Amino acid sequence: MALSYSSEQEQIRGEARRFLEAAFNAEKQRRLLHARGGFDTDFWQACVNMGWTGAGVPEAFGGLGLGPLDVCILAEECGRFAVAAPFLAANYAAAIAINDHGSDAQRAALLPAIASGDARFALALFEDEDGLPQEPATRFRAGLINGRKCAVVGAAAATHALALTDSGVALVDLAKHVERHIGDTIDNSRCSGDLAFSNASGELLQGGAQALRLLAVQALVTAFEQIGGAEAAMARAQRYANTREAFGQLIGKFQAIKHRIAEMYVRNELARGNALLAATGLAEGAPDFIARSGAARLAATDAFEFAAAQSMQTHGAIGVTWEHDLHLYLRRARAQALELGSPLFWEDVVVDMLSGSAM
Amino acid sequence: MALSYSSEQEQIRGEARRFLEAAFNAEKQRRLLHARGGFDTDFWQACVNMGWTGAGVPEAFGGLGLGPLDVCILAEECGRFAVAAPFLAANYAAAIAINDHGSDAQRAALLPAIASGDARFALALFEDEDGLPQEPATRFRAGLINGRKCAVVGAAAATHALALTDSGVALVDLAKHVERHIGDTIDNSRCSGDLAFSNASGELLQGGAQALRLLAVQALVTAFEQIGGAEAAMARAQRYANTREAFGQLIGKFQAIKHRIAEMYVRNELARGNALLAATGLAEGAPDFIARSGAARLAATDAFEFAAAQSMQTHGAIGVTWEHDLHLYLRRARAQALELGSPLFWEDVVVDMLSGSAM
Amino acid sequence: MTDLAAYRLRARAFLEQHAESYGWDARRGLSLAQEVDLAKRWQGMKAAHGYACITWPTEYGGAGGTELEKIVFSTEEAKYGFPAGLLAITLGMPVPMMLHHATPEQKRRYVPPAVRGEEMWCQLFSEPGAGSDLAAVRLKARRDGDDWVLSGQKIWTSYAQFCDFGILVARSDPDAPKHKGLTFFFVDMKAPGVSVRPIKLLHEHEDVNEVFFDDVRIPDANRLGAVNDGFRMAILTLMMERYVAAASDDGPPLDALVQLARTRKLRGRPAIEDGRVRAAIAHAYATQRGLAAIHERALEELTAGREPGPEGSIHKLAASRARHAMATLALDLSGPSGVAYDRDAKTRTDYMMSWIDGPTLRIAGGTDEMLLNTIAEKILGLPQDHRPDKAPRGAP
Amino acid sequence: MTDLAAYRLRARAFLEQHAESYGWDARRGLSLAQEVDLAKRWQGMKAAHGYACITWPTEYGGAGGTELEKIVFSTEEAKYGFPAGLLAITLGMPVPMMLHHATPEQKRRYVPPAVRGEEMWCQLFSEPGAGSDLAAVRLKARRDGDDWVLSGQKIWTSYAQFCDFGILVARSDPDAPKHKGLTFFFVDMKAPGVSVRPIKLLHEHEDVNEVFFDDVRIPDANRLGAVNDGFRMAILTLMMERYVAAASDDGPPLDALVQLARTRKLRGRPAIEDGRVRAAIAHAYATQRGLAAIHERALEELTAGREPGPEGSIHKLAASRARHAMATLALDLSGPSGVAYDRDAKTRTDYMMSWIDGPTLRIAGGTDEMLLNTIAEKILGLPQDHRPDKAPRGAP
Repeated sequence: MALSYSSEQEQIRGEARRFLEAAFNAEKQRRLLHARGGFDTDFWQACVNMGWTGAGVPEAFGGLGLGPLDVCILAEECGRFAVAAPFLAANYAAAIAINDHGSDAQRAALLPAIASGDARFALALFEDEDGLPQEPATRFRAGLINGRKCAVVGAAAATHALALTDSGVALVDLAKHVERHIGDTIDNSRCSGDLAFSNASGELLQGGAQALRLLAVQALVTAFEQIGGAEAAMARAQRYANTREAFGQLIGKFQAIKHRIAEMYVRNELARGNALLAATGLAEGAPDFIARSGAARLAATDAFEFAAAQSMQTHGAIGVTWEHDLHLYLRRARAQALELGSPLFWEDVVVDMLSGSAM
Repeated sequence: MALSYSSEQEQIRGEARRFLEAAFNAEKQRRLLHARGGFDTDFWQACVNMGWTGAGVPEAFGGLGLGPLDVCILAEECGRFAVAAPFLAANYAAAIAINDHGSDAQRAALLPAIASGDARFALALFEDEDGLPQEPATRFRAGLINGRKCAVVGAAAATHALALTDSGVALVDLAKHVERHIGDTIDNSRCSGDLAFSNASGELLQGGAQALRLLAVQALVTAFEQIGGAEAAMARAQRYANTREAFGQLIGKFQAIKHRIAEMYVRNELARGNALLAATGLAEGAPDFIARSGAARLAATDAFEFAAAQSMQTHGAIGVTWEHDLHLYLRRARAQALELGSPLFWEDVVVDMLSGSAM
Repeated sequence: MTDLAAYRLRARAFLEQHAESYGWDARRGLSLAQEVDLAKRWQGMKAAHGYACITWPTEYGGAGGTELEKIVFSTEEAKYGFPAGLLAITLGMPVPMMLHHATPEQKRRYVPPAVRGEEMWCQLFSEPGAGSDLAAVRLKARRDGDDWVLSGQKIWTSYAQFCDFGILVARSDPDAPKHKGLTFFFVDMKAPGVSVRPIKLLHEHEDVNEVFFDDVRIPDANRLGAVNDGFRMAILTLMMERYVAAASDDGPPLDALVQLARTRKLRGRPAIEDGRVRAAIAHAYATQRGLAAIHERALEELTAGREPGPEGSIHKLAASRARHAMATLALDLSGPSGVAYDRDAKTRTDYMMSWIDGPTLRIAGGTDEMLLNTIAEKILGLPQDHRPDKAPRGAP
Repeated sequence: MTDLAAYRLRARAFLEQHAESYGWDARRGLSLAQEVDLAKRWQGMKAAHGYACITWPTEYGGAGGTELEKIVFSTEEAKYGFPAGLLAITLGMPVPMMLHHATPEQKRRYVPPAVRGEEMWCQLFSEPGAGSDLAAVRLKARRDGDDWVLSGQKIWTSYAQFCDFGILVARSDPDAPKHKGLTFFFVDMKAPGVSVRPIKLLHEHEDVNEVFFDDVRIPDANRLGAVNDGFRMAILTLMMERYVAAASDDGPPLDALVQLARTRKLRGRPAIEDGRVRAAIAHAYATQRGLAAIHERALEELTAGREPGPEGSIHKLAASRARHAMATLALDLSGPSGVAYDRDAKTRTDYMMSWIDGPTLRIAGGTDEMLLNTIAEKILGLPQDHRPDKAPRGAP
């Protein structure tokens, strides 16, 4: 196992953070909240320019061939600045699935397109229920797909989808025969909405590409985004507690405040431990990868929602205004808690794995 | 509704408290913890002398004919001093059941015996599962009862039982054909153990005496014992926080301490509100009595367990010693949380009532 | 039937008659400004029928009734969704302060129009840098002959953009200890130099404002209480209206959650059968019933002519926690589509709105931490936190 | 295979060979005194085979090995239930303090017998009235020629009834500020005037003691560190042994809870299908795996010659919460019969014992509150609480 970062990885992190710090624009992010299916094309172009879109794509297909931990570092830094990066996790999950289960033609066509930023994938798995559908209503017949997928992250701006159908996971070009139903969501920068397929053409991935595994990879990368967000929310609480005074002293001197921030730290570190374990599990092909990813998702969801809400509480009234940045994190935390399946669903995933397999 | 106490009731409370304060002997209570099925005969005799055993029995049968709220006041004060009073709740539930569903002969024989303290009832409802058994393995055939009832409060010293059998609730004389299996429990002063019936003779109560309703009455009285315990644990924390110093100041000045005690107060008051609502519901024959009693039990269990554990934490190391009184409350809290069915069971009861009936 | 029961029946008849024009249905789709307008008209209607400011003296437009009649009326009123909440501040704190501390003349001028819903008042206490810590206000009140000149800023002022007058605490002596240099005034919100800027909260509703005072001149007659006695006056203000009925503007009711749990599924079964959902529903029920019992008991005590116990002070803390837990679970149960957001929805009927309003609830009207401190100190007799701001000047 | 992997294999072989005589099975049913005896003999066995005090210099009986070898060995050792925990204090704090601060002669006298399990040490810090607040000790050390005379009381001293020596902090200057009047000593626990009285904890096990000092005379040579520098020495003591392997004396493992949930029923179905049980299992799993990852990462950092991060400091807080939640749920699942109590059961295998030990866990080795303060101040850079005990004398 390698649960600690190499110095190369620390460098990747440093560069990403410097870029994001300079690019961070809360005003723009608030504007995105008002745009249904809002997509930050400038940021996407920057990701292309920096090679981030190719980070998880094998070198043979024009990518950088980095491992999961490297991709996760980028995700964590993106989460820290709450940027609109709805394709980071899905593209990585898609690249792995296509590389492992795609045909030669699919690999040759799509992996370079992911690396170059021309392809943006959405994972279209859920229908109108909390968990993954056991019997998907979306049908695959003779290369044509019909049905509706709900609350797909990136739906508004994706070029391709991996869709769960009654016959397995299908690769779909979203250029035609697809209606995108994009409504307002708690965090419009997630670009989410429903995808309704009417005779959309698709190809099944071979070799048993599992929807749950796809989702687990997306959840792993998302967990790092969540951890980044949780740490940013905690850092803001620390800063505020160390500067704001009330009743003649720094508010950080009140145990209600300082213990709350310490509790954020406890949750954040538990989340990081689990997320590192899951990333290592993916890299090493660990048989319990899905349980690890589930634990990472639960811990990261808990950490992010706690840190965002409690950091807001630490700030008092100023924190609950539209003009303050904290609600970018609060909204993102709830959106990310729901969009890949609620905590209830993931608790069930973890227990199914534990009670089915040796621990 | 009458959710507030009358001045007569305040007098009953005052007398009870003065008696219990004078009689409180922590050393004796610790000794009872070492005696399997330990029963405090002195205290029982005192209850008889003061008329407490007859409090809930109609005057026509030699009792005081007091209402549920009065009985609950006694329970609360007993809980406050964590005395060994395992028959308080069961006797009251039995008196109501016999009065409502017994034959004239049963009423004439048993109600005066309850009032005089000669009869001590145990409710023998549970078998080896968490909730009330749906299909009790204990059989009633031609006046004879066979089967085993688990973790019956008061089993070691009861004279009679109301036992749930496959044919309904039966009244059983425990004088013979009953084996009492009394092991150590977390709080031996609860006198609990298993009752194994081998051809014990019994009589069914008539008119659909419901086991769940019996249990709900026992739970209601117990909720007031729990509230008394919770308030006592809180009072000890208040006192300690107001006298103990650390780091040059009263520990009550630290928000970690003072907010914790305030949280006890919040839980205690929620429990009291629910318990009063349930007592009124019993007095008035409210159709939602079982839901009210369930909510009272959940809130009181939560309040008592929280107060006992957090009061201990407030005391630091001195609180976790055998010689300190606090573990009398901690043990009692856990025993009472389990012995009438765990919180899991009662959550289910409440939801069954809510989703079955109009709220 | 008791007099009070008869009163309840009469009130209910009055309320039912007007529910269609002023209740939930009438409010659907209104902007905040339109709701304020409706609320003022509803107040006028109540005044015309003797249901406005029920306990206040008839001399100033009140109904001269009893505390219990007031509580009965507000409890009934809350059931129909009347917009009374929008005037709760006006009639809950500023105008009562006028009633207690203004001159008879001033009372005759200011109280009746407020009772009739013609004029609205706000309360200008918080400042940037002085939230929970009320005594830290810095807005300056400089004496100038018979006048005072106000300069500085207030914040979090509810509905200031619609208000005609406000009560305000300002620093009149910058050299006195923190708690001792404040004075209390009422001000004309339309006076020259007063400007109001709405603040968007998380759900982008503009319930609160920043208010700037740029050398605003007010006569000394606008002072309430003695010079430099403003901190005490501010605390008196906050102690007003102790037994108000539970706020009507709540989250969706528990029934709605039970219904949602019946229709949504978890692991292929109705969610209502899932233990996590059952636990949440059972505990929310217990919290709500417990609070309802506490409220009911307070009424009984008042009926019996006794002072209710202090346990009502747990209401906001416990109710907002239960509401937030229910909203979060409801969203979790809605699956990935739970992310949907309708910016025009109301917290009373929409779980997402209820959820996003949660953090504001924990802060507005006393943060959770301040409420716990109050319970600990005022009810349980625990010592006050270390308070260097109360130390004599010059001490470390 | 790396050297370390080879070391692990050798260690495992050694441990397997002795597991039957010293591990879980051998300990079943032993009294505390018998367990202590077994622990001392096991220590002797380890010393004979180069596995005792692995990082300490060979000169004093150690194995002269690396930090990583030590961690590998203790991790493996914990799996078999060896009674190493009973000497964890002796070898974790008092004797290392001797190793760092005693004279070479003293080290030669005291360290090797402890390494061989022949002598046991305790740590005498807490007093009645000075628990978390270490600097509040009052036990007096009065200088008398070349000697010191100790009088006063210590409390919560683990295993004092079995110990030969102890380290101790005492008030040598009653007039100096609180933190500045303390001096650090080691004492002979068998000296005249020392008396030990065991304290029963909640489960009635006598793990801790009161220790009384009645004019106990010790030579100045028994002083460690400078006169009046005892507070710093005591803090140094507490900072020892930062990267100890996770405690072996834990509650029942998660597997056992999963198994219990498979056999117990809720609403007629296996409890493992109930959402409440599933939530608890999933979150306990996440906590345990998260802590395991943090531990593993610290080892990797040490391997790479780097200082591990501070996140290890969350271990006790998070682990004890998870353990208590699991024990409580397991009892709830057991139904009314869950009240059963076996006073000889061990916390490692019995949920009731694990449950009743929960409150002690939250206090021993630093209360939850002190741990949160430490995280907040030392890791997150938040300010210290108000500390009047650090104010200069005479100030308010």
